[in-house]
This record gives sequence, C-alpha cells and structure tokens, in this order.
Amino acid sequence: MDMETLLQYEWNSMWPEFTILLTAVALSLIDLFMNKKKDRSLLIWLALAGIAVAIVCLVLQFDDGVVSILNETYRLDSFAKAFKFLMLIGTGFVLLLGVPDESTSVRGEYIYLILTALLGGMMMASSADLITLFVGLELLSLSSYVLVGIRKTNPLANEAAFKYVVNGGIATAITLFGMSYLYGLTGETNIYEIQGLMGSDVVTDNRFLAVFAFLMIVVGLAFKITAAPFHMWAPDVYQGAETPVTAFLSVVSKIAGFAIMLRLLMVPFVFAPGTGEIITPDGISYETLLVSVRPYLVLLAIVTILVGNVIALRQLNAKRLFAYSSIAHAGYLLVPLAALSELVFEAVWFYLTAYLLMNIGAFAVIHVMSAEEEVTVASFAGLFKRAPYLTIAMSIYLLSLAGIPLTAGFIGKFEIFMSALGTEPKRYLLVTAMLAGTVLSYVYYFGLFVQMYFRPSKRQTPVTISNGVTAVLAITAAGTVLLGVFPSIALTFIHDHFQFLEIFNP
Amino acid sequence: MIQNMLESTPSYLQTGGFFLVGVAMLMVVLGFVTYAILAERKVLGFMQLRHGPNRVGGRFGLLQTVADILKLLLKEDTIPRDADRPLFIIAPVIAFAPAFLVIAVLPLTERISFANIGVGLLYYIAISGITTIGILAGGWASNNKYALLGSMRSAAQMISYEIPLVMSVIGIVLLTGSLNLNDIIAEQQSVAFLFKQPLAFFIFLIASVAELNRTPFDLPEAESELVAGYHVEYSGFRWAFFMLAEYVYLFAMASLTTILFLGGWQAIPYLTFIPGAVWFGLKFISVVFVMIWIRATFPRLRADQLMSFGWKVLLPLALLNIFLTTIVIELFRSF
Amino acid sequence: MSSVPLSAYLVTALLLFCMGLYGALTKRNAVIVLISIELMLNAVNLNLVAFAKYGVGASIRGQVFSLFTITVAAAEAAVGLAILIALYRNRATVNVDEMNTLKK
Amino acid sequence: MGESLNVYQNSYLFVIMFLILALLLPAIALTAGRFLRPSKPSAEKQTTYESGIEPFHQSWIQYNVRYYLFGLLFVIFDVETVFLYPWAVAYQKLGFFAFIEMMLFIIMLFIGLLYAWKKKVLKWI
Amino acid sequence: MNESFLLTILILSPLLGIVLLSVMPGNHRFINYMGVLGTVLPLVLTLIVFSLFDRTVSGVQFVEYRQWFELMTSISPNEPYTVAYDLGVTGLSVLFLMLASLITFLASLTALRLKESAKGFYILFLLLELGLLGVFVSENLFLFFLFFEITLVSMFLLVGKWGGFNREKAAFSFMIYNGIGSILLLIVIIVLFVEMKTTNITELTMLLKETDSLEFLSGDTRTWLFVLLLIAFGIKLPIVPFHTWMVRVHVEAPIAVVMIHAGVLLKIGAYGLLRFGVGFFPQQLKDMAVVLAILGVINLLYGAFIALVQTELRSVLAYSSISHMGIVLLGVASFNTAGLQGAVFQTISHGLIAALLFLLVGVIVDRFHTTKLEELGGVASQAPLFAGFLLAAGLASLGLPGMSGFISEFLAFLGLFESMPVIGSVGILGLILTAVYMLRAVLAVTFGERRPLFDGIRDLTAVEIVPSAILLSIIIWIGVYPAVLSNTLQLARTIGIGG
Repeated sequence: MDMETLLQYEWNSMWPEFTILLTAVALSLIDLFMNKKKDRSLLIWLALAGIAVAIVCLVLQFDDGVVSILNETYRLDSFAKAFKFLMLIGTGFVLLLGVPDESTSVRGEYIYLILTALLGGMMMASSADLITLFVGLELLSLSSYVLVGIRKTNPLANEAAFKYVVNGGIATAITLFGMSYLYGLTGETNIYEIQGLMGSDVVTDNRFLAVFAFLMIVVGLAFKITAAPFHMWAPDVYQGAETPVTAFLSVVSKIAGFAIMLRLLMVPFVFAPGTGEIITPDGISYETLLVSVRPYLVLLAIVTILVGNVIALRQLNAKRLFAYSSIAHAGYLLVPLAALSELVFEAVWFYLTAYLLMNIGAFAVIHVMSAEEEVTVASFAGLFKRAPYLTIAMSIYLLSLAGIPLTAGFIGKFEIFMSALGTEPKRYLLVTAMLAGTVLSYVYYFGLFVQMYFRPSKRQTPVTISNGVTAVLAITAAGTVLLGVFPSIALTFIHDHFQFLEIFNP
Repeated sequence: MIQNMLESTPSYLQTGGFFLVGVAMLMVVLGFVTYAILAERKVLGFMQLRHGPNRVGGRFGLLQTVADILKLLLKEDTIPRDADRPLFIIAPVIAFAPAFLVIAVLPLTERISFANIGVGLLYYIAISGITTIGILAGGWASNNKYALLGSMRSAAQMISYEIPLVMSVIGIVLLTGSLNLNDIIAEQQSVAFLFKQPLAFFIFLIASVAELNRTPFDLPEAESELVAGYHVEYSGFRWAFFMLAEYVYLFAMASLTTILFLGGWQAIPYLTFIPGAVWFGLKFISVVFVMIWIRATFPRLRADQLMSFGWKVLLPLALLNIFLTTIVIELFRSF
Repeated sequence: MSSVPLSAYLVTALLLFCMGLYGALTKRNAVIVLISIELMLNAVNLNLVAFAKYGVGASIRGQVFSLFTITVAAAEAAVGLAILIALYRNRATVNVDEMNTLKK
Repeated sequence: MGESLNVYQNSYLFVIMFLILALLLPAIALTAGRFLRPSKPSAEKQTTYESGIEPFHQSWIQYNVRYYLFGLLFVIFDVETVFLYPWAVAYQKLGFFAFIEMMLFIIMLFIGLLYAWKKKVLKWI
Repeated sequence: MNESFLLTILILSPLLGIVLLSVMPGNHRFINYMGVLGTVLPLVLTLIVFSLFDRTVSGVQFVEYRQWFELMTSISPNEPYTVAYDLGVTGLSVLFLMLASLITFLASLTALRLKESAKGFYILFLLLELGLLGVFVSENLFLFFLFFEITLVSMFLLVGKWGGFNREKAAFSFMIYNGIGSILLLIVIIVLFVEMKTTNITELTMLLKETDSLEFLSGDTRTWLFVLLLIAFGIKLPIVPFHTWMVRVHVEAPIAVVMIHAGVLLKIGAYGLLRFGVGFFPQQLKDMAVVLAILGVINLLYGAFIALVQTELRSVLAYSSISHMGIVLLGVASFNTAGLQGAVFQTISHGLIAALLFLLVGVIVDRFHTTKLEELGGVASQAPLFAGFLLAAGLASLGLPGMSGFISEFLAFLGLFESMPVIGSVGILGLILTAVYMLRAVLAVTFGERRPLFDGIRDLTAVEIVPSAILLSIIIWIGVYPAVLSNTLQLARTIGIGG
C-alpha cells in the first residue's frame, strides 16, 4: 500500500473515531502530568467536548453513502452511523453522571477508559471484518473490566470485576471459536466476502458446521447483551461497579452488543444454507440458515424475557433489580431478531434509543441516592416527599420501562410487537412471552412507585443532586416524554437518514 | 554435510544422523562450558593481578573444571523435606533444556548449521524465555525464603531485560526483512550490523549480560548479599545443571551476538581466504571475552537501579532505535 | 512424513476448548479459571492456524487473526490477573466459591 | 519445493533431536550420579536452610506485589512484539502506510510505558 | 371549523385544573375547591358536545384527524404504517362521555372532605378524568389504548395513596389485572393494525364487515382476536373469574374514586365490548353468544349470591356491581336491538346508581366510621334524608319500575328471551336475588334497631344533597323517559348491526 492508495481513502469517514481516540490519548497524558491533588473534573469536560465533536462529525456524515476503507475492514454505513450515534450520546450521559461535586472526586482513568470502551463500541459498529470486530469487542470488554474494578480497595468492586473478566473471557472465547469455524468454512474474514461464499459447495456440504458456528457466536454474544441463560454475571457486576459504570455497561455496552449481534448474525449468514431440506420439483434445496436457527433465537429471547422479569421480582437491591430489568429488556430487543422481522433494524434502534434514555435516567437516580447508602428498593420510600422532581423523573423512567403510553418505551415496545406480529407467520409465542414479561415487570416497576409515593420515608433530609446529574435527569426525562409524544422525531429521523438495508450490500 | 542431510528426504537413518550431530554439538558445548569457566577464572585472575586456578592439570589448571565436575558428581544430593519434590527435581531440567535447545537454530558456519527455520530468531527468543520458568519453579519448589526471593528477583530481572533485548533486534529484522538467522548473516556481507545498528548493539549487549545473570547484573545469585539465590537448596548435580544452563546460555548468547551484529562467519573484506569457522570463532571469543571483561570491571548494581535501567533507559532506547531505523529506511526509500 | 489431516487439528482444538470450558466453569482456584480461559483461546488459535494452512481457500488471514487473538488473550490475562491481585489484597482468597458477597 | 519442504521438516526434526538430548543429558547424568554419590539423608540435612536458624513458617508466603506488576508489564510489552516482528519482517514490502501505523503503535506503547512510569509501577520497592 | 377542535379542547380541559393546582402551594385553603372547579370545565364542554351532537344523522361526529407518526420499514419504505390522532364521537360514546364527566364532577364534590395531600389527589383525579374522556372520544384504537393506560396509572396512584387499610394490595391487583387486560388489548390492536394498516375504529368496522370473505384475517384469527378482546374487556367489566381486583378496589379505594370506578371505569369494559367486540367481530360474537350468555348468567348469579352473604356494605355493593354487569353481558349476548340497547342502558344506569350508592356510602364512612352492616342500623329516624336517598338508590338498583334500572333490565331480558329463552329464565332468578340482597343491605342500614351511638349525627349537608339529588333525578328521568338515551344512542347506526 503506497502513499497514493493511502490518500485515496476517505479518511474523514473515521473522524468520529479519531476524535475519540485523540481525546482519550490526550486525556491520559494530561492526567499523567497533572498535579495529583488537582481536581479531575476538567478532564470530564474535555472528554465531553471530544464526544460533542465526534457527534458533530458523525452527524455531518449522515447523508453520505456507504464508505468502505482499509481493505473493506472499516465500513461506515447507515447501520454503523445509527448505532454510533446512540453510543456517543449514551457515553456523554454517562460522563455527565460522573461529574463530581464538592464531596466526591473522579479518577482520571475512569474518564479515558470510558472513552476507549466507547471507541471499542464504535469499532464494533462499523467494522466489516471478523478481526476488527473482535478487536473492537475486546477493546470495549477490557476497558469495561477495568472500569468495573476501578475502585481498587473495594472488595465488592474487585469481585464484580473478576466475575466480569471470567464471564467475559469465556464469552469471548466462545464467540471466537464460532468465528474460527466461520473463517474455516470460507477462508475469509471479511463478513461480506463470507456472505458471498456462504452459498458455496463447501458450506452446503458442512451446513451443520455453519449452524454450529452461528450458535457459538450467538452464545458468546448473548453474554455481552446479557441474554439468559448467559446473564449470570450481570447482576453481580452491575451491583459491584460504580453507578455511572453500571449505566455505561447496561446501556452503551449493550448497544454495542446489539450492533455486533445484528451485523455478525445477519450479514454473513443471510444467504447461508440451513439444515432443513425443502423438496422442490428441481430437487432438494435447503432453507436458509436464519430460518433453521430461529427456534434457538426464539428460545433465547423467551428465556431472557422470563428470567429477567421473574428474578427481578425478588430483588431488594436497586442495582440488581435494574440489572434484571435490563436483562428483560435485552429479551425484548431480541424479539425482532428472533422474529426475523422486516422491522428488525428500526425496532431495535428505536427501542435502544428509548432504552438509553430511560435506563440512563434510572441509573442517574440511583446514582444520586447511592451517595447516602447502598441503594435498596426500600431506599426509595417516601422519595416524593424528599425530592419531588427526582421522583417525577424516576416515575417517567419507570413508566417508560414498563411501556406505558406517552413515553418512549411504549413506542419502542409497540414497534417490537409490530415486528413480531407483522411478519408471516406471526410469532405468537414471542408475543406471549413478551406479554407475560411486561405484566410481570409491572409488579416491580410499580412496586417502586409504591415505595416512592405511598410509603413513609426513613430520612427527612432533601436529596442533593449535582449539576451534571441534573442535566442528565432533565434531558433524559424530557427525551423520554418527547419521543413518547412525538415519536415521529425519531422515526422520520431514521427514515430520512438511515437506509438500514445498506448493511447487506457489500 | 549437514546441509545435504537437511535437504534429503526424512528417513530413520538420517534421523539417527541428526541425533549424532546433536550429540557432537552437545559435546562441543560441554567442552566449551568446561573451559569457559576456566577461562573466566583465569581472565579474572589476570585482571585482578593474580593467577587463578593453577594446581590441577598443570600450570594452567587445565583440569580444574573437570575436577570440579567430578566432585559435583560424587556429592550427596539432598532434597529438603519441605520441598515440593516433583517440581524440585524437574526444575533444573526445565532450566537447562531450553538452553541447549536454542543452539539448534544457530548457524555456526556456512557448513555447520543445524535447523534452518524461517523464524530462527523468534525461536531463540521464545525458547530462551522458558528458562525463567525453570528458575521460578526451582525457587518455589525449595520452599525456602532465600530461594523464593532469589527466584522472584531473577525472574523479574530476566523478564525486564528480555523486552529491550527483543525490541533491539527489531532494527535488524527491519533491515533484513527476515527472521532467519542465515538470512541475517547473509545481509551482513558487506557491513556488519554492529555499524548499522550501534544503538541496538549497545542495548543488546547490556540486556544479554542481564539475561545471563552476570555481573553487574548478578543480583539473583549475589553470594555476598543473598546467600546464593534461587538455587540455595540445590546441591550436587542438580545444582550443576543450573550452572550448566547459565554457561550454555553464555555460549548461545555469544553466538547469537556474533550472528546478529558481527556478521557470523562472514569474513572481514579482503580476508576471505580465512575459513568461516575461524572467523566465527574469533568473533565469538571476543564477545565472550568482553563479557568476562565486563564482569571484572563493573561493580554490581543495586536492585532498584537495575530495574530502572532496564525499563526507563533501555526500553525507551530500544523503541527509539526502531523509530530511527524505520525513518532511515523511509529516507533511503524516498531518495 | 505424511501431513496430518485437518480434522485432527479440529478435534484437538475442540477437545482443548471443551477442557478449557469445563475448567473455567468448575474450577475453584481463580488462577486456574483464568488459565482455562487461555486454554479456550488457544483452542481458537489452533483452529485458526489449522484452517489457514489446510482450510478452504487457505489464506494468511487466519494466522493474522490468531496473532490478534494471542495479543488480546494476553491483555485479557493481564487485566484478569491485575484484578485478581487487587481482590487478593482485599480478601486474601483466590477461591471462586468464596466470591459470594455480591448477592441480594 | 521438495527440497525446501525437506529442509522445513528436517529442521524441526533437528529441533526434536536437540530436545531429546537436552532431556537425556540430565536424565543420564543424574542416574549416573545416583550410583556414584553417597546417600545418607538425615533430618538435619533435609531442613531448609535459613542461615543457621530453625526455619519458621512456610516460605510460600504472599510475596511483594511488585513482582506481579512487572510480570503484567512484561506480558503486555512482550506480546506487543507479536505485532512488531511480522511488521518488521514485512516492512520493506509494505510501504508508507505501515510506517505510519507502526509509529502510532510505538507511540502508544511508549505512552503505556510512560503511564507505568508515572504511576510508579517501575519503582523497585 | 371551530367545532373540529372541540373534542381536543374537551379532553385537554382537565389539564387546566391540573396546571392551576400544581402551581398552587400545597397547603392552600382553596385547593379542594380548585379541584372541583377543575371538573366543571369538562362537564360544561361535555354538555356542549352533548347538545351539539346531531341526533338525526348517522356516523361519527366532531371528527378530528391529524397524522401522528408513521412507522416505516426499510424493506418497503413506501407503505408506512400510519398512526393518527383521531377523535370523534358516536351516539354511544356521547352517552358515556356524559356519564363520565357528570360522575367525575359529582365525585369531586365528595372529595371536598379530604384533608391531607388534597393537591396530589385532585391532580391525579383530573388526570383520571382526562383519561376517561379520552377513552370515550378516541376514534382510534391507538389513542383509545393510550387513554386507557392513563386511567390505569392514575387509578393505581389514587387507590394506592388515598385508599383504605389494604390500599397497596388493592392498587397492585388493580394494576396487574388491568395491565394484563391492556396488553391483550394492545395485541389485538397491533394485529389489526398490521393487517389493515389502520387503527381508525370506524374504518376498521367497515373493513372487517366488507371482508367477510376473510381477505385480511382468517376466521380463526378473528375468533382468537375476539376472545382476547373478551378477556381484555372482561377483566375490566369484570367477568367472574377476573373480578377479585374489582372487589378490592371497591372496598379499599377512597369514595370519590370508587364512584368513578364503579360509575365509569367498569363501563369502559362494556363500551369496549359493544364498540369493538360487537363492531369488529359480529360473526364471532354470534358464534360465541351462548358462551357469553352463560358467562353473563354466572356473573349475575354469582355476584348476587355472594352479595347476599356479605356483612359489609361496600362488599355488597361491589358484588352487586358484578351481578349487574352480568346483565350487560346478557344483553350483548342476545345480540339483537333490544338486548344491545338493554346492555347500553344497563351500563349507563348502573353507572349512575352505583355512583349514587357510593356517594351515600361515603356519607356513612364519614359519619358512622364503619360500613359493617351489623354495626349500622336505624338511621332512618336520625338522618331521614340520608335514609330516604339510600332507600331510593337501593330500589333503583334492584330495578324498581319507574327508575332507570328497570328499563335496562327489562330491555336486556327482552332481548335475551328472544334469542335464548332458557338462559333468560335462569337469569331472572338473579333479578329476584338482587331484590333480596339489596333490600337486606339497605334496610339493615336504614331501619332496624336504633343505635344510640348515632344520635345527633348530621343528616346530609347541602354539598351531599345536590349530587345525590342530581343523580337520583337523572335515574328517575331515564326511568320515565328512556328516549333520552335511545335517541342519542341510535343503536343501529352506531354499532351497525341490524335488528
């Protein structure tokens, strides 16, 4: 590769990544050479500025077509843009949550590890090669492991981090194992090349191996998106990590997980032959792989929804409760995928947007309250008396999480139901599971309502909220309602700027 | 001869031939070790204005080391009660085996070379790293505080200096474009890498001295400070194998230095009539001599100085060397 | 010397992988758990390299992939060990069974 | 082709021979030693040596965390050479892009070193 | 043009009260009055709608249509799913609308007694009203669902915060049962939406009728959808196995809320069944009429029998509601003009009567601090006015001729006997039981042994007399002149079935 080829590349399509990378590097250097005792909140603002620049760069690219550079390993299509957009915004919120006030401080590592994790997520969203996908995945994972354990002297954090490393490591290995077969079947690591080669005789002769690879990848990624039964780590990790980190894991990391899941499961396998045989007049042909494996995906989604919701019923610790709640939401998000619906990208993207707003908001509330004590469900008692606005914001998030109309969560859920019922044959099983899950979720979401509004409080002091958190609360609450009342903002936005089907075109 | 064997189709007979070659090489190495120890003591003596060994085997103490070895062979071999027995027994083997194994890829002369593999240099670096495990295992298995401390220090030192060592040769790899040691020698046809890569040579030499646990980097076994280091519980021939490993490494490292920086068997221009083996021998001996010389001259470093030097001086320098080398290559390419 | 068939590599890799998985899920010593994970990753490497040599459309990509796997595995091991050390300093245990303070 | 394949296979055969020898030598030497050397074990002899005093505690104690830190650093830097070596080998064929890429890589490595340096990881006890 | 915003203004009118209340300081003296005033505006607007409603033409009136949002798939971007903001009223909904705003207004009066956290109460109360109004003016299933959920959340908070001793449990069972109902409803809505690409109720009614060829939905699917609808609204109504939540709410919720709950909220079930069940799936309804009728009879008898043995007035009334809702089911099951008209009449009439009864129960709670039948008694001499109203309400409830209850029960059974005489005759038994338990309960309060404990209690105050009198007079008015309902209803046109 010489200079000319190099200059031909549209490097500007990588500007968002470059910005984040440069910010992370610069911040780490500044942190290193900064006076130890000095307050680190300046770094957070710098990081936020970096994210803002990245968002601007990304937005400016919205209407560009597909750009594919670096030997087709990096690819900027609508899908990537849409998910990167969400991740950037989510990380911005997380950073705002971490803005310290008078009584707290922030570690420099926290800031730039979040940025590197974000970078990993962004790579995952826009890479078109197994290797880069994997590197992105690991960049995100490794940064997250450290982030979880960043409170070195806290045994809970250590334990959470270790569990995360072990579970994450196993997941990585499983995914990789699947990927290795994918490579073995085609001799390629570029997913679009693989897509093209999937119809070859070798693959057709080894259909079971293709299905096996697919399922391995699914299992590995299921860890990442906390789909049951691979969710075991999530409650422990969410509980042990600092709340902003938890918010990051449950939102940005999950968005990235879904990005990689959609791309890695849909693109290479879309034309792959499956195990079932269809007898046609011309002879025997095979159903597509996605059809063959659908029962497993359906099962995964159903189990996730049920496990998340049922176990959430018994949780007393607020973070664990929301961990299970986010497991359940992962289940909902799997529904369009398992249904193989036409709406899959739109539904997942919109739901992730809603999920981002409401979940970050909910964790912001927990973050505010964790300044006093370990937050349990009972800590919410009488919150309305102590902090009415906080309570109202929390109510909005809870309503949205429960899927009550006029909130973004409802529209998202509506779209997911649409996706499951709008395909032929209709996926009644998925719908039933989701229905049961939603009703179960009422119990614990409204249980929090009971605490906040009906129960008397143990404390009388008002709750102090830092400015950063106030901003997050205000934006997310407003966003949740706004997207609930005027969903067309987001829906037309998708329609105007994103052609998700680009993802399939090499 | 060996070259023909390498090119012939594998067969049992030829495998047996390899074995014999290996045995021969083993003998050479053992002979080297025997006389290297003697030479070291003699040279040290000479530099310190004393005689060194001069009783056994004539005036020059030629049989001194042989006698030492025999003594070791006849010594009682004790294994501490509290030791981890299997590990204790196997540790010297783990330490020694890689030392001999790396010699397999070193081309000594044009004709005397053994395995000719594409990634010879990488092979050397990878295999030599295993010795650290042997040392750690020995220290751990002894269940002795001195031994453990010694082995930990030794391991820390070896791994710390391994990185500059590994990084310094990247300059050579850049210039050669191959990891094959034969290719590297061929590349030095006109100019030895000593002149093209002086910085790398400097780093490599220091790092290799440290790797060999020799003065001034001999903290792990500093008798005067640490009782004896990781092998304090070892006696008899088991101890001998740790020592053997060290001197075999001296052989290997000196050969490698010769190959990488001094052009191996390549003759100095206009002196091509002298056979390669002689050239190699000369270069090799001078490297060994320099190492002994260093030992005689420099005082021992303090532990913290030792680590700081490795990480804060050598490693940045090694990185700098890579940087400079690429820039120079780029410059040559553009003009 | 006849070359070893691809399937032998694959079976070996599969066995390694299963052993690693088994170890990672059942062993109590945290260090062994980490080692088991490395084993799984090495099984992947074996697969990749075998495919790169003998697979369909054999290409260098598999080897490149395995390089990345190795590096990332090392980074992962480093992070895992670092966290384990922190844990050990706080709790003085590497027994996975005792890591149960996070509940409820 | 045949010849280079032979060289390839023979080279590893050589390596295996060397390995066998490297294991044989200790085995033979130690076995020979067993017949030659005396063996009169006693409890005194078999105690661990601690400069003459009775050994106390197990020595398998928790040792200083520094060693681990150096171990971790080593792992990271050593593995990074995995990228440096192939790059260095192929550098002449790769061109300018590889130069930029590796410079970035080395700078990143250097920042990592700097980080460890500033965080006092490189400080020995 | 003015008119076209009328309904929007109507459903948003409670917001004025909400806004005013939320800016007022929480301890203000006039909070309660402000709350009551908040319900006046919707009532006035409803009266305007009611009077402007053209009874001579068919179809939906005061239509408002605005596109709300579109769902587009990337595979077929040109065929979006459009969700619209779509309001309008039919004869049926006008009646329910009237019922809703009237009872809300009257109920708000009873809440004047409320002392603590009245502000929050009234805000949620007005929100509940907003939901109710919205439910009845939505011309669109999506909006219907949206408002339905608003009533759900606000009711949950109202019951849970201001209810009786077991309020949290009551609130929870309310939430869970109705949550299930609402989600089932959502499923039906979505299936219809994806198949028909519209959620407009009238359009759907037309489409589903035209496509008897089963072009869109197969017969099986329709049956399933109908069953889902039946469960969804059956929970709300409630139909017997799903009734426990309703009893709890009746017993635990604050009186003002129970008035709305018994008077209006349960009627959403009936409204839904009539509007969607009958409207969308007439054929399926016909097929399952017997099942419905049996369910109705079970409701009727079960409610009556249980009411007979209750020792607590609120429980008696709760089971009485179940029993009366059975009659609605019977009316729907008969599936002829008389029956359906009876069902509608029964819904309205029971709404009014239940509101009146609970208003009086509120008085009992306020004065006697107990609703146990054995602790009450002989109040006729101490509070004659109250006793008179209670007796009148009881009589209305058991279907005394000349009151609304009679008309509705008569019509419902007329219809039922026409189509299913056997079930009808079993059902008649329920009517007799109604008389028995109602008289037993009412008489136990008004007559019997005079309790010295209650000497000197206040009789009804003006604030209590006015709503009672209004309700009673409407009950009698309908009883005497039922055309006031049937004129507006125009059943054949609204629901669109012959008869």
